[in-house]
Amino acid sequence: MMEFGFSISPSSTMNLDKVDFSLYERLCEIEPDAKKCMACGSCSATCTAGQWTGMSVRKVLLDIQRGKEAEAARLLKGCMLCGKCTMVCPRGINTRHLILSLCRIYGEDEK
Amino acid sequence: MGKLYDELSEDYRIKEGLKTCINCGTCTAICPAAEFYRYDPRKIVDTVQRKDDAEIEALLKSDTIWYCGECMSCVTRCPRKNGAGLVIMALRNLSIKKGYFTESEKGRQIYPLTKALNGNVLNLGYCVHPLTFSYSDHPESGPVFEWVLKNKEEVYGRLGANYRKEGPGALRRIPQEDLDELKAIYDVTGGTERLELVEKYSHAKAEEMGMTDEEYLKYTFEYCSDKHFNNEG
Amino acid sequence: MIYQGKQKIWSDYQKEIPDNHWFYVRSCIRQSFFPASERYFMKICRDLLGKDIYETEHHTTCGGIAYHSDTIPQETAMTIVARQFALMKEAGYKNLVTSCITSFGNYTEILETWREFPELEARIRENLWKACRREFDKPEYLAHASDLVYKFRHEIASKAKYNLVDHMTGEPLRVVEHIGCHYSKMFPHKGVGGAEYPCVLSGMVDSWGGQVIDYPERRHCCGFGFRQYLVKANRGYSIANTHKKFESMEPYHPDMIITNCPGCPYFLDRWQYVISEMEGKTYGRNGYGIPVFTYEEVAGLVLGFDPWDLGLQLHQVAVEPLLEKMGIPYNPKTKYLGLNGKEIMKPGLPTVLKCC
Amino acid sequence: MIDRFASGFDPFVIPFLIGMIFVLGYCIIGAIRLILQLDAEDKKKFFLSLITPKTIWKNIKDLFLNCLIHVKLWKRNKLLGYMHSSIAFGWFMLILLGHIECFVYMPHRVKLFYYPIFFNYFVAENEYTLRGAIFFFLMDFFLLVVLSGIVLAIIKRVRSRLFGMRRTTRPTLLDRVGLYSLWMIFPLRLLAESFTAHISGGSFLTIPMNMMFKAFLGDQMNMLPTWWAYSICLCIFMCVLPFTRYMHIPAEMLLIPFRNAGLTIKHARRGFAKAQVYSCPNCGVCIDACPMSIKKANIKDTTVYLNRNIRRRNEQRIEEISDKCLLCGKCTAVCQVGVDGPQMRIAQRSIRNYGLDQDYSGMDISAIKESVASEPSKDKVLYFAGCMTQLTPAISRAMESIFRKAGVDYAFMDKDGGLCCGRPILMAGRFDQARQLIHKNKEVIKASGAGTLVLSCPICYKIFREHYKLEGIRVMHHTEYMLELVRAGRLKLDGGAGSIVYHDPCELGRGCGIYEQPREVLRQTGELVEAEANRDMAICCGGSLGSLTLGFDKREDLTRNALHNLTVNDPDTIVTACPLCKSTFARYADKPVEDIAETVDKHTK
Amino acid sequence: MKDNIVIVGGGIAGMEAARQLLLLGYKPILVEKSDHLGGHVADWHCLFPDMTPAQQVVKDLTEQIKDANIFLETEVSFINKMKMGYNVMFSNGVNVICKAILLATGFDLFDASKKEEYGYGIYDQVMTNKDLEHWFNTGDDKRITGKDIKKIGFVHCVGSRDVKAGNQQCSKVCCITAIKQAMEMKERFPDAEVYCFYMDLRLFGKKYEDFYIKAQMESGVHFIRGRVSEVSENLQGQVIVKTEDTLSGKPAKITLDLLVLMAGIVCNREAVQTASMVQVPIDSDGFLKSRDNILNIIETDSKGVFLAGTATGAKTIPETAAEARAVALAIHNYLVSQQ
Repeated sequence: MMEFGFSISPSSTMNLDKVDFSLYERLCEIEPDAKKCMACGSCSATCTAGQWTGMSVRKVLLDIQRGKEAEAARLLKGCMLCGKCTMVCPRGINTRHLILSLCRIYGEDEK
Repeated sequence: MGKLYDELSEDYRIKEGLKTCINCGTCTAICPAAEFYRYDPRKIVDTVQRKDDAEIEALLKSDTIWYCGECMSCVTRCPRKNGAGLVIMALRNLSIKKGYFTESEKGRQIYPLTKALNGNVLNLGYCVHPLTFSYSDHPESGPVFEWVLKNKEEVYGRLGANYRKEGPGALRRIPQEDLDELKAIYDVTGGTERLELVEKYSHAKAEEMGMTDEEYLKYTFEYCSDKHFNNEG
Repeated sequence: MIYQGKQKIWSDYQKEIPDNHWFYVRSCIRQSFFPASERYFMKICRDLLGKDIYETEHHTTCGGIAYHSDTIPQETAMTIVARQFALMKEAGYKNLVTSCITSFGNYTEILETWREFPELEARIRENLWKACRREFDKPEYLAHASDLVYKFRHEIASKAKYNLVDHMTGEPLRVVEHIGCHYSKMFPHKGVGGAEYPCVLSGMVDSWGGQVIDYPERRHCCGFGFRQYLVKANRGYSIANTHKKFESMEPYHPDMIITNCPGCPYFLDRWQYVISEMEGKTYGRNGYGIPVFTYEEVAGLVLGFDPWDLGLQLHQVAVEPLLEKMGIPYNPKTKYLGLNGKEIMKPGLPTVLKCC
Repeated sequence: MIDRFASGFDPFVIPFLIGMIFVLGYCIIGAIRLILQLDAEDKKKFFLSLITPKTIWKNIKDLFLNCLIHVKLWKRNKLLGYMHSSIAFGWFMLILLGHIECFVYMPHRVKLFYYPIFFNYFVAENEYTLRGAIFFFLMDFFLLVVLSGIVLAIIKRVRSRLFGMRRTTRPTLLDRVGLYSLWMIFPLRLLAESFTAHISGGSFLTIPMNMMFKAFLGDQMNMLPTWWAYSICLCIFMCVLPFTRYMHIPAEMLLIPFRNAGLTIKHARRGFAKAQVYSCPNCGVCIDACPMSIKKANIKDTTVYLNRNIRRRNEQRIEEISDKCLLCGKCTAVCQVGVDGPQMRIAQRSIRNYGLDQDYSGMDISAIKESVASEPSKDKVLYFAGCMTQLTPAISRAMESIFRKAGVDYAFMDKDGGLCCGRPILMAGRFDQARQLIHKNKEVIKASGAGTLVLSCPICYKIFREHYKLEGIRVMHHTEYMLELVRAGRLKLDGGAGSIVYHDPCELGRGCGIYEQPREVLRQTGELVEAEANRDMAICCGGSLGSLTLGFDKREDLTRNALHNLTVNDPDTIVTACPLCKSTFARYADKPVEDIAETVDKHTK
Repeated sequence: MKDNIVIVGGGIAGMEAARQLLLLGYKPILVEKSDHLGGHVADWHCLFPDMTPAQQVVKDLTEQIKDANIFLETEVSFINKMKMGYNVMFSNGVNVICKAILLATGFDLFDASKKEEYGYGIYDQVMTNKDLEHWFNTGDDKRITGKDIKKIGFVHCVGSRDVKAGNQQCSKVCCITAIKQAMEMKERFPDAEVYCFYMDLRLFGKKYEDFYIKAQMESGVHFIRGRVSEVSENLQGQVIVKTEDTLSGKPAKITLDLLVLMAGIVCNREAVQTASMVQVPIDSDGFLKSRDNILNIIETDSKGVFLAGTATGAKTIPETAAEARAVALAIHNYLVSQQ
């Protein structure tokens, strides 16, 4: 085979046909309010941890909705669970418990 | 409103390509670069329209603005008649003018590009020419083109090109007086100045990186780190 | 797919193309990679159709590639173009036809920018005068060479010796068309058929007997991206785009690809070779690739010119299986001959992609 | 006084013996298990406490006051107190006196441990003998005391409100068996002793009864069956005891020494925690105390149900109950045996399996450190507003203003955003994560060189006080600090704030015992009125971070109830000392809600 | 002639105005170019937010205006200004002299095929909001009937907020219509995944936000923030939609069995002609120009010429009805002042 000095770049397009909704669906069973999110970003704006760890509830939820579990996990690890996001959520989503629930579901597959 | 933005807004491509962006994402949706690079034209246009100098400066020094392929697909779909591609061109222009391009890996590639393309334009009158197209730099041109390059006169001759000869036709030798005119145009319109600028900043960067100009040329032409791709997660 | 829907859109984008007296400007890339295409454009127009196509040895590159690789300022690019206009004026022509899509896009953009910002045009006039002591008139009509071939497609069809059909079965060939991005994406009304469903090539295919395939990534760029190909470090981007297109068209089993852009046929052809080397994958039948043609090459084939005179031996993807399918005779022995039938060495063969 | 039977035995004692041996065996084994479950450190503490005179005395005192006299219940409701202490103390005295009698009169029978219980059956005595009269009287007297308690208990079953209890738990089947056997024990004893009174003697209860029975029943055929019944009842009660709420009786005897030894809950289900679970008498006092109970749906989420479900190992319910709780601590404040509801729940939360753990090790906080860093100085104050205060900037502004007015040299630790104190994540039972945050914050505090750390959020304050171990640095809530400034004359208040009601934030009041400091400050700021329930009886605002699952819409009623409690005396302003209480109250209050810092800042001369 | 009032347009605005004028004792002349009253609403199935049957609304209104002079399949041929009013010539040959003209000319639904990249009229499985309502009403559409529909997409802002499509304005009703239709489709195809591609969700009206939450909570509609950029068709005849998931900042694509385009509200092109006969110009937003856009939206600079409904811009039905009532009063006041 020839050596060309480059290789085909990987695609980043999100193929929504192939999104694995299982984690999101599991989350919605525990936390049906997760479906209510309108991505306003209040949670991320107020997040104590965000400025230090990049945590953003909005992004976590979005990543879960898009089947990007690893990315969501990376963000979740930076949560300090202070609960400000819950206080500011205009849709009254219990984001703090949502985070805890997610942290638990992550382990479920391995069991 | 910042100075950089003011300078940017002088550019006709900004006048044409940046009205008001509503962040709808039609540009990114079909952008070839957004698919293969860590790149989002929507965000770039949004950054520019925020007119924050610090943000714009960061942009000018980043790899981000160098990912676009200038295919202009974004122009077709924008509901506000913006052209992200045009904005990018203006940003690149400013990045070069300010010497910020040497701050990023992709920006530094301006050096080999400038040398090769303008060398061709000024010496041959073409942007691309078989004389300066080497197979070793272009292994993807295939064994067939290796063969063409080895037999330029024969192959081009057989296909009716006027290869390196006087008079009209494909690959003809462009008369010196016309090349002189091109040089004069470069002189008058800032093209020459641009070449010198790129040369100057690149030379400085090469020194900073501890390379000779030749090493720097080869390095910028070939080196690709893996931080550019956008497929994580 | 509802064909009538497309026809309706095509009718909205009918571009006015005068049928004679053109000032021709060449393409840097095309003359390097497809030198015979430009020659056959002239030949068909002049000899077959009796049109007046003028070329001067004094014209140069438009600087489009240098401009889109961001190595020259906008004013430099504009002044170079202004010089071409001046040559046209001096030669007494008013219609400009470009061989290159990048040039076509460049010229169009410049004219549109001047229309919007007349002060810029004035400055360019001044620049040109200062640098070259020349004056220019803007062309009355600007066309891409494929526009002309599109316009004359029926005449060509009437003189055709072969059609884009499988001569054994009579089935139309399945043709993928690929339009250069700068043809109409920036200014949909400057292209025949607009930006979404351009018919400049599909019109040719239709009238020459082929069947156009509309596959999902039809509109996608070939991936040239100027700096993205020209710098070796970036070529992964370039090939990734072509790869994406081939993956999308593969299920349709196209027989051939027709293009109107300088770089696209080169990339669509060569990246097939590189993909075959990198991934061992080929997109045509029996280990061959899908042959990629310029519109002049297709016109030339239809009109019965010798494939090797058309320069098809410069493709990396072998065209022979297609020639056989169309029933076009060819002489394998003369494929790689030099000037005046001189025997020269033959090119090497790719490892994976089958060649003849 | 003589033995009626040479053998000193009758078969009817067998049921009692069975019950007694069972319950004693059960309790002793149980106690040993619980003690063994303690970790090494706690074990050491426990045994040390058993030989330390101070704790010995405290144990005795607590056992007497809590287990026998039920002083806490007296404080709560006299009738309830009397009911409990009459039964517990009366019974205890019956047993004690029985033993003394036995010891005095029948020393050779002392080792038969059924003997003192059925003393009256086994001895023959004449009531006119002076020697027995006093004991007989006392025995009858305490039996009467117990019986009066039983009567009250029966009334309480029907009308619990008389005893100050609105809601209580429903007894289980075994509870009922235990309860009815308990109720039956003493009437049967009375009956048995009455039937035997003409032989073994009696006093003002048993003698007349004996005579009455003679008149009605005529023969003495009933004597032995009643003693059998009495013994069987005792047996039933003792046999079911370990499986009923009455287990609290022996368990509390272990819990008190545990607590006095200074143990904390280390494991959700073992040792100290287990002792608490078994000590829960299922009285249901916590139901009325729980702020969530104003909604019927929450009643079964109170501490008593947590204990009950832990005993039943109903994991799903344990989780629901643990997660819902606001951790306001009021159940603990009212609990007779001192079950620590919040700690119990946090412990339950801590044993969950998480697939994903927070990790802050890669976090770079040098920016905060740099922003506060300075030379160590005793006088320097470091102010930490905390996450919740970021949402109520009026508080931090007021604090800064106060600092300036009092001329305090201060640094604002989280002016541009800080880290969380760790308390919320601790409340979620994630101890390691909390430790990481504590560690990071300590780095900043140390770098600041401050001598005093002032906090405006009680949630932060509690963890800073209990877990940070900041040697050499005073940790103060802003209420304390303001009082200090006022007392030192650095802050002069004008008293013009009108009438103020002060809400005791859970974490500050019950959590840290700060009740007086804010009141002292507020008395100088305006006219302080009290809420209906205040201090350690204060009602949580409903906004607590303690609850993990209580949704936003489920909290409104709680807040409204707390507000109602606060405004009974129609104050002009509601003042609290917690940013979370403030924003929670402000959502529904029709009166202005302020943090004490704002009030003080506004009314500084 | 005394109190003749001509109402041009028999949609909701025209009908409601006629109803009010009848109540005020006038006998308005209502001309409608199509063969039925009710305008676009007559083509609709159910109306948000209470899922009121559209036919019922039209029927009730029709019932109440039967005393008016109604000319169906009639257009205005020309209007001459006279000293005291207008001379209006209808295409049916009737000639009326009137004092007041009400232009209740309504809107045109944006021609979705103009948004070429969405392939309406080219790709088999692309339809508009109106087509879908038609299917709700008749059950007849080859794009849906008998098809296995597993994934449905709704594209917001088709021909709205789009300079290139010639309409910069927001059409106001598409967001809520998309959500309504998404929920209706989810009801009919419970196993289908439904996607809404939006730029902003403009849910300003009464109970609209409730609708939105319901769509999220009960119907599980996926909302993706990004304007659809390109649609193509695959070999199976499904449509492939490309958009940017702007919240993720990544290009996204999805294959759908049905794509519904929320065609927006644009000015009725024929109305422009009629308006020009009475010197009512076009405002910068492309709709008929009112005297002013705050308090005199229903009046024009031409004496005796009034406007109501979507002739002046996108409106909901209740807004249109309210305007129609207001315009009836304005006409009445005008006629009284003229006596």
